[in-house]
This record gives sequence, structure tokens and C-alpha cells, in this order.
Amino acid sequence: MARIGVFVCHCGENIGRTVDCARVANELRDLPGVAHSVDYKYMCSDPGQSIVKQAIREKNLDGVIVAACSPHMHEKTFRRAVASEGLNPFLAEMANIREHCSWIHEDREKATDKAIEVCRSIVEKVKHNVPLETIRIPVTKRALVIGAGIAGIQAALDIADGGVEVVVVEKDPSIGGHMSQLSETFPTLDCSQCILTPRMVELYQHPNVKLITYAEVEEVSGYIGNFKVKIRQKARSVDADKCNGCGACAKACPNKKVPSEFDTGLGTRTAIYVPFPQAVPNIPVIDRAACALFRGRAKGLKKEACAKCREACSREAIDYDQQDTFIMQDIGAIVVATGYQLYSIGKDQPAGLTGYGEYGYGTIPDVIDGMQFERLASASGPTGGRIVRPSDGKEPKRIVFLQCIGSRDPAKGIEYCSKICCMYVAKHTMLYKHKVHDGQATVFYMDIRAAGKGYEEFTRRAIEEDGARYIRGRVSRLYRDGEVIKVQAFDTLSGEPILMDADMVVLATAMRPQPGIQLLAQTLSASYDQHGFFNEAHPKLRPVETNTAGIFLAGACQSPRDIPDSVAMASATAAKVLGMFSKDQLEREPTVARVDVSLCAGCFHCERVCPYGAITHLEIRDRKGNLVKVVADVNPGVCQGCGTCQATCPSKSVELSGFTDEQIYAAINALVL
Amino acid sequence: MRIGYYPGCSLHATSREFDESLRATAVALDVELAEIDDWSCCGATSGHATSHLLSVALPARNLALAEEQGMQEVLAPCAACYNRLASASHSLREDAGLEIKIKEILARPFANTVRVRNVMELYRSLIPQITEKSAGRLKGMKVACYYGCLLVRPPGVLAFDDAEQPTSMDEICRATGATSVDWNLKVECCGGAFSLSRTASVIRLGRAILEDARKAGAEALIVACPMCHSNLDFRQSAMTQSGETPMPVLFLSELVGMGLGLSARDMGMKRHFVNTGPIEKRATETAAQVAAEAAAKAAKAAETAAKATAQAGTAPAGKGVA
Amino acid sequence: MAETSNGAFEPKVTAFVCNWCTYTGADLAGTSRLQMSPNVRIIRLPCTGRIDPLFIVKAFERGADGVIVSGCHPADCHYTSGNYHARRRFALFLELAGFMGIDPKRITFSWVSASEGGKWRDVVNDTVTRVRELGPFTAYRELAGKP
Amino acid sequence: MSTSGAHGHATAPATLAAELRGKTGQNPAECYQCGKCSAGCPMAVETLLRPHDVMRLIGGDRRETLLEGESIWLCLTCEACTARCPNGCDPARMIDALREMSVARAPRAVGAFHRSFLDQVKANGRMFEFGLVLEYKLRSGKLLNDVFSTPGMISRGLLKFVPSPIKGVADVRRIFAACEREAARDLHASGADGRDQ
Amino acid sequence: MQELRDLARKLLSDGAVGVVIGYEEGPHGVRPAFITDGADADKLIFDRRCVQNLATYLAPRRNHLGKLGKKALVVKGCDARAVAGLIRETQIKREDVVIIGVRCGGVLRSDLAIGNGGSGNGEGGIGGGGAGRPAAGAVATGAAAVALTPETVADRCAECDIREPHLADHLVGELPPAPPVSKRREELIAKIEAMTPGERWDFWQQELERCVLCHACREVCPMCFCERCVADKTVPQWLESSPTGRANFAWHLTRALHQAGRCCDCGECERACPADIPLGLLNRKLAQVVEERYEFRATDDPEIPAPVGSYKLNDTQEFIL
Repeated sequence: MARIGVFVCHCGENIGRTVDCARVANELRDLPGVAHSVDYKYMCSDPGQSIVKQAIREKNLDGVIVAACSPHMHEKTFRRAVASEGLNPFLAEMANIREHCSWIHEDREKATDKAIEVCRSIVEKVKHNVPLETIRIPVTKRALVIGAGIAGIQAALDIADGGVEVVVVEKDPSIGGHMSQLSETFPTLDCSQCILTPRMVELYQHPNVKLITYAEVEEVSGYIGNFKVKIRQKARSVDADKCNGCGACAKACPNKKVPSEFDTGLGTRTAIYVPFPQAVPNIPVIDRAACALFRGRAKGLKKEACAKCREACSREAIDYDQQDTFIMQDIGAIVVATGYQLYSIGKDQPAGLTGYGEYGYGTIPDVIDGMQFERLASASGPTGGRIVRPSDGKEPKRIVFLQCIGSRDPAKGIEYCSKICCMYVAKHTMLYKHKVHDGQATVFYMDIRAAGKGYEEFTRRAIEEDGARYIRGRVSRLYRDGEVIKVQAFDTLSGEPILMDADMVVLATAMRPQPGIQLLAQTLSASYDQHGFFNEAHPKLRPVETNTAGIFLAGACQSPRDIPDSVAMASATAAKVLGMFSKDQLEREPTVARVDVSLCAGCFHCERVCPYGAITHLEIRDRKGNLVKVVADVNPGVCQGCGTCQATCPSKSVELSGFTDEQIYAAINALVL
Repeated sequence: MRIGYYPGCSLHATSREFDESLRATAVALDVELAEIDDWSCCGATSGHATSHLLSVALPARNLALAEEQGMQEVLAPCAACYNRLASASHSLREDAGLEIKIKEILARPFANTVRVRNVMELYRSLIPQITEKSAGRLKGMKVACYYGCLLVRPPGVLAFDDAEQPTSMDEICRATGATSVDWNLKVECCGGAFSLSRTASVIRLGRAILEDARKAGAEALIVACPMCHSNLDFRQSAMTQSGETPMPVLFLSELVGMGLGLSARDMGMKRHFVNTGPIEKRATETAAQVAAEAAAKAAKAAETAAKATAQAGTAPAGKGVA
Repeated sequence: MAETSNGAFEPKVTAFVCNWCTYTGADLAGTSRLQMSPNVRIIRLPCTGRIDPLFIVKAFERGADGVIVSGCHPADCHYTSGNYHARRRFALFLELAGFMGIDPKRITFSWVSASEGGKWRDVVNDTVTRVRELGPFTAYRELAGKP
Repeated sequence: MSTSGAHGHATAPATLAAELRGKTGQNPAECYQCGKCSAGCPMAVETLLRPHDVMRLIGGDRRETLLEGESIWLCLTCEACTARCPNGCDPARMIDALREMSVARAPRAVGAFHRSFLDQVKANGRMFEFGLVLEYKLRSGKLLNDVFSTPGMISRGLLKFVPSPIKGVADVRRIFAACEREAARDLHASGADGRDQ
Repeated sequence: MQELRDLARKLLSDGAVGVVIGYEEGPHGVRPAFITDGADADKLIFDRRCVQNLATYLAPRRNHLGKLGKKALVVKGCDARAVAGLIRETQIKREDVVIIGVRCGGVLRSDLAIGNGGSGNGEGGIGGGGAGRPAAGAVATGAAAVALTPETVADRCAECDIREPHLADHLVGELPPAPPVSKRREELIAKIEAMTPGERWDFWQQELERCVLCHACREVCPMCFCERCVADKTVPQWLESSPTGRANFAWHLTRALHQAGRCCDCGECERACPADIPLGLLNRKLAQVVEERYEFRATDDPEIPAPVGSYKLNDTQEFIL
């Protein structure tokens, strides 16, 4: 027979006014299995807790019910008290007779009856509670950071500075991300390269950092603290150990006309190239699609069509036969910092998006996007910082900026605000004015969203001091008229139609997640929204975690972010990772599911419904090693305890600890008779 | 190929040349146009400007007739009719309540199964035949394809081509050998509905369109809408300044007909206000030139072939003919 | 079923709710002192995903006159997707139970978020009123005696 | 919920936005006033209220301004506004619905052109342009206007003179009658004042 | 028929399979045949009396058949759906079974094909003609099978869209004409749906009161492959074991729910029921719901995911406040 103690709280007058607590305690005392039942004014107070503790000791209780407020309020309090007496904390439960009873009813008799019934139900449940032990799982104290833009670099450095090993995987040949392409940054107008490059070098040289560039995460298995990650090192065609970054190969390369990705197609590079002069690591890579030798090979040529770079390399670092290789890493926590791409207004769009036919689908040469403007304005850019038209190299005297291209435009597939465009357009008008003194910048906007430290002041400066003309209205059409671009618009504030001539138009296009992000999310079993941004675990309280334990987020992979936001997020993520790594073992609530392997028929309905991918396949073998069956198994490190598996299991071969069928059955039975 | 045909009021009246030229090209391209028996007006702008219900009910009667008469597809050459018929069909698919109401009003069986086609869709499907039969007859002739508003909008309903940068008419024109110029106002409105009631607006809008086409080097403006045609043709004298060369405004069917070598008379082109004589003459000239070039090319080819045969005969053994 | 002193029928309703949204919403109703019918007994579960149709069957077997199942709104599930699976499960259950003669009016499904204390009150009161009109579910209870 | 006073209305009259939403299935509140519609509107230079103004005034419940003014009749229904709206609004459809409302409360408000047109269709099942021109000219009093002054129209055989009704003209008339009945019912239901009737 | 026999013989003689599971003539009509010797292949038959779903012999819990070696199975379209279900739910691997698909022109109602009471026990039902069915006539044997008419055709054939199992490794026979369509079941469902909740309750009570909880419906079902059925779970005992009205109701509700989106509609539960309870109505009703709400139809393509265990963000939820 169980020995359960019932402790009924008056909560001062809060419960006692409507519920006859003494009667509740008396009636429950008569229940079979109840060894002790009392009421008290404040159970959560120190004397109240002492009453519980004392009873456990003296009455040798094996279960405790506190009938008081909501378990959300004090379940932890009472479980701690119970544990201090050596009783397993999961043998204590609360019956909610305040929020769900005394506060919502007036009739004292009915409220008391209800309280008694609620307590009885919990008593019956507790009879089937079993001691549960906190789950401890080991932790590999090594973090993986995916993506080495400013967010990834910051997160990796913070983690590494915390004394933990970090593996950084970057898909491009160099780290630095989009920030390395920017000219100057808002709201301070400091040079992007100047503040970023030292951090890139720091990352490269940090003793705790293993940097793997030109590589991608291929597979992830395991769970929090215990991930196994397979990384594909793409073939650079250059032996990184031999190369000293002298650049002779690029000089020798005959194909100098490859559009440079770094310069957003406005400049060119060679087929063997380093993306930009400050690249880290300073090791070139052969773009096989552009290289004559590889194109020859693809056509089946036996002879090498070109080997100029190998001939030029004094260190014999060029390796045309290099293959992709795979690197396996044991990882404890993963930080996703894959960043963004810009919406392109062209006709070819992924499903759900459409381009801008009214702006020519990107066919008008002097209509460029914001990143292209950054490259034009950058001192290290293709024009050496001169702002000129891509079509004829002339300096545009009338420049027009259009905000919200792709953003806030559900008709084109994206309803969200890209957050950073208002600021960088203001910055662009200033950069333009500083370089083209007699030029006029005009901005077509819907709203100016400048919330942030120094942001509003910045946009005002653009308007008041640098003479940017802001016109409120979306542009209807852009079309070519000889050398000029006609901008057909409407000033919604003055109420006048506008047909304006522009020499150049800059589109502030939307921020979108990186292509292929869904695939990565699936590899990580993390969830993403309809746009492909990673979902945070909670929009307010857990903004840098995902719903998959051990996977964290930094920067624009989660939603549009500017640099300060991305860096703040990255540091927050690092704090989360370091916190997790501060213990040798992770502790997790023991309310997880468990499979009875003898009953499981292996239909794997549970696997299909598990939100966390916690179900694994377990092979059951006989003594001779013959496979008997394959059944479901729950990884307690991954399971979060929702119980969807149990409700789905047709044979009820999986049980959620703390909410077993037996407990619920008993609770239902005790309620209505 | 057989297709249902809904000419609409305009094609029986002011735009008879559209009807005639369309029928003439249909014969030449082996398409049978089966006119819907006892069709009625689609309601046009006046219908939907005053009663949404009416603007669906009037087209629905015609769609129901087409269905009764066993048609799966109906060609509506008039852009306004096409727009009304297609929009009505779309509204009925989207709005179940409206469908019930309309069925009640029609009092005849109606399942909304007929697909409404415009003249560009028809010709686009016939591009191979047009290319073959015209043999580049209009080579070098520069035309501006003017789509206007009713054929491409709203994009959700009339999704046969891109709403902002449509290309189907250009492709059809190119099939005749003509060059379609790149210009800016191909989907701007000409003021159609205000032809009678607000002539000044129409003249303002039409003038911009003609100017832009002229600037792009077009010799003729190609349209597929009776309203665009009557505005830009009938009112052109008011839109142009003296001294400017008049811009012939041709129905797409007329251009295709010219490409196929049909006579201007058969296509009713004499009815245009802007004299089509010069463009007809131009067409005859280009056709003659193309024919001459083709003849010359054929002659040259024959000569080369003859030479090759002769050489092959004397070539040393072991060297094959290229 | 219970009868008050004056003999009027007082329905018994069992509620299965998720811990994160509806249970917390019911807590909020309490802290807001929203008065509601005392006929409902709540059983707390981690997620609607954990709620098995067998629970509902058992509740009726044990004498409940009505049942409430409530959890997080779509997209709000604490466990991301438990409520989506539950939604399919309960759609099927309700269709079948209705087909087999259980009056669907005896069962309320609702999404009540942690901030919807008022909605929880309405769900409770509406369900109790509805079930009171239907009368005791004696048909089900009488089945026990039938061989 | 506020109590309805003894002399107050039991329910507040529907806002213009709500009424239009009912008629069109489109939510006027979706307009965020970016002005792209007006930027592309071919009539923006002539009309007083451009598409975005219309949307704005709908939101402001400015029934009189919209229904009494000329602007809604100055729309060409080219639908450039609708096609380019970033937020999926349909100003062209809204303007159509406003015209419909305007017609319902004051049938004579319809432009003379539209009335002439529809009367023709009702009479004959089809539109015969000569008849239309004649009727329009009579109605608008612009007898000396241009079409007649262009004898070319007739000599070129472009204007048909004698209307001949289609076989199913009764059918068409029934459609008109049904739509008119429906409109009357709507008007009655919306409780709009039947001024001019 | 000869094609089927030749194929079976070849599979056995080549050693490709150890047993061919098909149909043969029995003393009380058609019965399952387990052919292990090519010489016996001529016993195999297939005609419109072959109503049984042999896929039930594939489930691992019938692993006593395992010792006969790899199985070849004769399947109709409806049976193929069960095979697909077993593959989908990882009970068997596709390569573990050779599927001989028969082109099917519909089968008889099971009571006319092999009599009531199932697998040739010849006893007939103990209940009356439930659900207003005509009482079974004499069981046809041999070639004298009853012709297919709207009255005699099996209910499920009306919904059949797999008369040639796509899943099959080998397809045999000519495609017969489509069977006559019986609207019996759909009409009955519509009739029940038109009833008040109380009338429906009474209808089902009348049917279910004959249930003796023998669980034959479960035993014969190819998709009931659990090692321990929830009905046999005792701690806690969700489903009572003695056949009271309450236990019967809970059992049949639970059984049908567990089949939702999984049922292959082979009609075996109804055939096996000694009490003649129209269980097919419950399965069919849920199939309708699943199709309407989740656009899923039972299929013999194992790659198509089942509707239970998946969801869409915009699933219908009109029943939720």
C-alpha cells in the first residue's frame, strides 16, 4: 500500500476563502494509500515546507501531493523540498486548487467538492509515479560554426576565447562573408574592411580554431553534445600546405575575363584566383568551370589545354587531380551562421517568388542592386571607388534609389521587411554625395525604418546635410529612353505624378536566406519558416537556439539582421555554447519517452511524428547474432517529452515517463464515477 | 484544327477588318472558326463598371452557349471580350456563391468548362506554320507590338504571357520575318474605354504611345484590340503633329495575313483611317526582295552542288566528299 | 453526472489540455478571476500530441457527459508540431465517433493560448451549457451493463 | 460590447470598407499607401482621386467624397494598379464596386456612355455602334461632336445602321432583369438611402 | 490461369522462392494455397471467388511461414495496397517478397464466394443478416460461380482504382472488363449520415451487440501486425476484454481509428466476422474522411506517405474552436 502525504494549502485567504481546506484534507485522509493529510495557511513558506519535510521523515511517505496553486508556480519549489528529504522529486505532484478552482468559483460547496475531486485524481496518479533520475549525457567540448561571415567569425572567436575548440566551415574560398564586400558601414561610416580584416586574421591564427574553407557540411548525425559531422572539403586544385600565396599563378592565368563574384559581376578575375586581396586564407582556388584545362578535360581532351599556373608556381602547389575529401569531426554544439543572399529581380525565380517585369527583370544595365553599389563605392572595388555607370563608365549625375524591392511585397513572394535597407540606402546617398558633389540622389521609399542607436540621426543627416531627396511612393515602372532611365512614380505626399530621368538606379533588394539552406536545416533536423529562415526556439526568450537541442543560430540565417545585431547574436550564441560546455555532462529532465522493445513491432509511426528526430532504429538480435527485428528506440538526449509518439503508437509500446498511460488512466478514473 | 469563335460586337461593326483578316488567315492556316450561334454582347467595360453580377452573367451566357454547342475552346479576338469572358470564367471558378447565383440567372445548364483563348494564343500555337508559309516575307519590316492593358491584366486571371514584359505578339511577328522593335509602352493603356466620352484623355495617351513607337523606329503599330485600334487609327490625326509620317495601325491578324501573302483587300484593310497603302507597298517590296534573295541563294546552292559533284567526280580516290 | 440538491442535472466534463498553452491559459483565467462553471476537471498533459482518443473513450466510460481537448494554436506548439498531429488524430476521431452515434456536441476541441484566459472561460462555459442541454450521457453508461 | 441605447441604432451602419469587403472579397485595409498604383495610373494626371487616394478614402469611410465625385468614373480599368500592387490589393475592382454602389443609389449617376451602351445590349442582345453613337450623342448633348463630323466612318462601312436583335434577346433581357433585381435587393439590405429614386 | 501456374512453377523450380501463396479449390469454396512444389502449381486458381487477402501471411507475426523460404504472393489490387502498407510501415522489405499481380475484374461478395464465417469453416454466420443484407445464398463451387452483378459484386470493387497492381513483379492474366458497380456501401453510409446522433447510436448498438470480442477482425487483417495489440494490454487496461456493449463500442472505435489512412479496404475484417457486423462501413467512412481532408487514397505505392504521421500546416480544422 502506498504511503502518500497530502498537503492542502490555504494560500492565506486565496484558497481558503472559497475552498474548505480542512474538509479537503479530511476527505482525502480516508482515501486508500493516503497516509497523511493536513492543511496549512502557506505551504510554500519555510514553515509550510518544513511540514512537508517533517511528514516525509516521520510518516515514511513515498508520495507527496501539494494541493495549492498552479504547478507552474511552485512545482519546482516542492520537488526541491521533497528531494532534500531524500525522496525522489518526481514522486511529488501538485493539485491546482487555486487558479483552477478557488479563484474562478464562488460557490464554496461546489468549489470544495471540485478541489477534493482534483486532489483525488492527482493522488491516484501519484500512486503510479515512479522515481525518475535526471538524464546525464556526455559532452564533446568542441563547437562547429557553419559560415564565416561576421556572425560566424564573432561566434567562433568568442567560443575559442572561452577556451574551447572550434571548427569553422566556410563554403567560399575565403572567410569574411558579405561584410568584406561592403564599402563603409552605417551609422558610423567606418570602412568595413578596416574593422573586419583584423578579426579574420585573428580567427585564422587562433590556437583553438580549426578553419576549413571551401568546404560544406555534408552529414550530421547524433545529438546534443554528441554530434558526428561529415565535412566535404571541396577540391581547390591547390595544395594549401605548399602554397605561399605569392599570386604568380593568377598572374599567369590566361583567362582574365571571369566575372568576379566578390565584385558582383562588375569586375573580373582569373580562373585561378583569390577572391579578394585580403582573403583569408590567402590560397587560390581553380574555378574549374572557367579553367581551360578542366574544360578541355570535360570535352575529353587527352592533352592539357593549359598549364600556365602550374608552370608559374615555384612551389609545385598546383594539383589538377585534387579530389574532394571528407573530414569527420566529433562536435558538441553547432552554430549556424550561414547569412543571406539578395533577392534578384530577374525572371528566373525559385518557387513562390516572381521577379520585377516592371523594372525590366534586371535587363537594364544601369539598374543595379545595393551590393553592386557597395562594390562601386568601395576603394578596393572594380572602379577604385569611383561611382560610374556599368554601361558606359560615365558618372551618374542623377541617381535614384528604390527601397523595398522584393521586401514588403507579398505579390512578389516576400511579405517581411528586410530591416537593413532603409539604413544602407541612406548610407548610399551619403557615399554618393561625398564622391559626386554635383550629383543628386533621390530615394523612393514607403517608410523610413531607422530604429537603432544613432540610426534616425543618420538618416536625417543624409536628408538634411547631404541633400538626399526622399520621395514617398513606390515606383511603378522603370524603362530605358536612350541613355536615361525613366522612373515613373507618384509622390504620395504632394499628390503629384512623377516621370523622372535617372542616370542610374539602385535597387534595395530584399534579404533572403542562402540558397540550399533548407537542405542544411534538414541535415541538422532544425526547422525553418516559409521563407527558409531558421526558426528560433522562442521568438523572445530563446532567440539564438533552435528547437533541436545543441543547435544555435547567429546572424541573418534566422531573419534579416544588420552587423550590430549579427554580432550581438553571435556573442549570445557563444555564451550559450560555453554555458553548455561548462559542465562535463548535460543534465536533462527525465520526462522522456521509453520504448518497450519486447512489444514494439517496428512500424515507426513514432518516428514519423517525433518533432525532434529522437527515434532511432534498434536492431534486436538473438544470442547467435541473427537479426530478430528492428524496433524503435528513443534517444533520451534528444527527446523533449511531448508524448506524441505514445499517443500515436497503436500498441502503446512507448511510454512517456511522468505521463505514462497508467498515470493518466488512474487520473481519469478518479475523476468521474 | 477547329475552335469556337466569339467575334463580339466590334468585329461585326467598326472592326470588321479584324474579323475579315482573322478569318482569312484562319483559312490559310487550316483553322476552322466555328462561330457561337446566337452569341450576345459580353457587356464590356460598361457592364463591369455598373454591375459586377451583370459583368459575369453576360459572358456566362456565351460560355454556356459554347458549351451547349460542344466547344472546348473559344477564341475571343477582341481584347475586351477576351478579358470579360476569361475574367468571368475565373470569378465563377473562385466564387462558389457567385456560381450558384449565375446558374440561377442563366436558367440553362452550365459547367464552366470552356477555355477562353485570345488571338495571340491562337497564333502562337501556329508559329511553325506561319514561319513556314510566310518564308520570311516581311523580312526587315520594323513593327512595334502593342499589347495594351486588356490582354495581359490582371496577371492572376490572364496568365498566358508575362504581364509586364509580354513576348507572344513579338514572337508571332517575327515568324513572318518582321522585326519587332524594343520599346517601352507596350502594356500602357491607350484610354480605350474613353474613346467617345473623354477624347482628350485618349489623345494624350495615344500620342505618347505613337511617339515612343516612332522613336524606336517602328514602321507600323501592331494591335490585337479593336478599342486600341479605333483609338490609335481613327484618332491618329489628332494625336500627331503635322509633318509626321502617319503610323499605320495594323491588327495582328492583318500583319500575319500580309506575312502569308494574303491581299489587303481580302482582309478589309481599306477601312483604316491611316492609309495602309505605303505599308502594303513596303510588304510587297520586302516579299519581292526575300523571294529574289531566296532565288539567288537557291541558284548559288545549285551551282555549288553542281561544282561539288563535278569535283567529286575528278577527286583522287580516298578523299571523301565533305 | 451529478445532481444538485434541487435535482437539476449537473454535467461532468473532463478536460485534457496541454501544459504550455491551455493549462497556462486556464491559470491566467484564474489570476484574472474569471468566474466559470465548476463542472470541468482538468487533466494536464505535456502536449495535445500526447492526448490519445482512448482517454476520451475512457472518460465517457467513467461517466463523463462531455469532454474538452485543448492545446496550443497551430504554429505555437511548444514541441513545434505535436498539435498538428493531434489535429489530424482528432479530426478522424470526431468523424468516426460521430458516425457511430456519439453526439459531437459532447466533445469540444479548441486552441487556447497562454494569453487566452477569456477564451478558456468561454470554452468551459459553452461546453457545460451545451452538454447540460444534451442531458446526461446515460446511453453510454448503460452500455456497461449490456452483455 | 457596448449597450445599444433606446434611441441609438441597434447596430452601427457598416463602414464603407466593410461593405466593399463584402462585395469584393478584398480587404481594403491591406493597402499600405505605397502609391505604386497611382505611379502607374494613366489617368493620374487628370483625375482628382488617384487609386491610392481612393483606397485611403475607403479606409477613412469617406462615402460621399467617393460616390459623389467624378473620379471613380475616370478610371479606364486598365488594371495597371492591380497588376503592380505589392500587397495584392485590387484598386480597379474597388473602383468598379464603388461605381456599382453609386449607380445603385442614383441610377442617373452612370456615365451617359455606359447607359447608352447597356441599353443597346438590353434591346438587341448586341451592341450596334451606330445606334450607340446616336444614343450617346443624344444623351450627352454633344451632337456636334466628332464622330459625325467624320463622314469617313460611314463611307468606309464601319458603322452599321440597322440593329437586328439576336434570337435569344429575351434571354439577355432576363439576365438584365435578374441583375437589376439583385442590385435592388442589395441596396435594400445595405440600408443605403435610396436618394434619387 | 495457365500463365499463373506456369509462373509459379518457374519461380519454384528456379529456386527464386520457397513458397507460392495463392488460391486453390477447397471443400467449401476457394481457400488459400501454399504451393512449395512446382508439381502442385496446377492447383492454383484465380477467379472472382478469390476474395481473401493473402498479404496477411506476410506480416512478421505469421513468421511460422518463414521456414518455407522466400514467399511469392498472388495479389489483387486491393491486396497490393496491403503489401504496400506493410512495406511503408517497415514490416517487410520490398525485395523479401515476389509479388504476382493478377489483373482483376472484381470479386464476389464474400458470403457468395465462400460463405459466411470465413476461411472455409462452412458454418455460416451466427448473427442475422446484419445491416439489411440479403442472406447468403448457396456457396458456389468450381466454375459455377455466381455472375458479377451490382447485387453480387463486393462492396470495395466500386472504389477500385488498381485493377492492375502497379507494385507487382509479375502481372498475369488479361485485364477483364471493369466490374459492375455496387453503390450499396456508399448508400448505407449516406443513410447513416442522414440520421440523428441518437439514431446512429441505435443503429450501431444493434450491430455491435452481436460482437463477442473474438477479434477475428484483427486476426485476419494484414495491417494488424502489432506484437501485442492494445486490446490485450492490461496495465492499464484501456479496452475491456469481456464483450459488453461498452467494451464492444470501444474496441470497434479503436480498431477502425488505428486503421485510418492505413486500411487497404480488402474487406477481410467483415468477411471474418462471425457476427456479420458491417465493419467495412467504419473503415470506408474513415477512408472518405481521409481522402476529403488529407487528399490521400489507399494506394499500392509504398513511397506515398500515409496521412497519419504526417500533417500539413493548413489541414482542415473547422471542428476546433
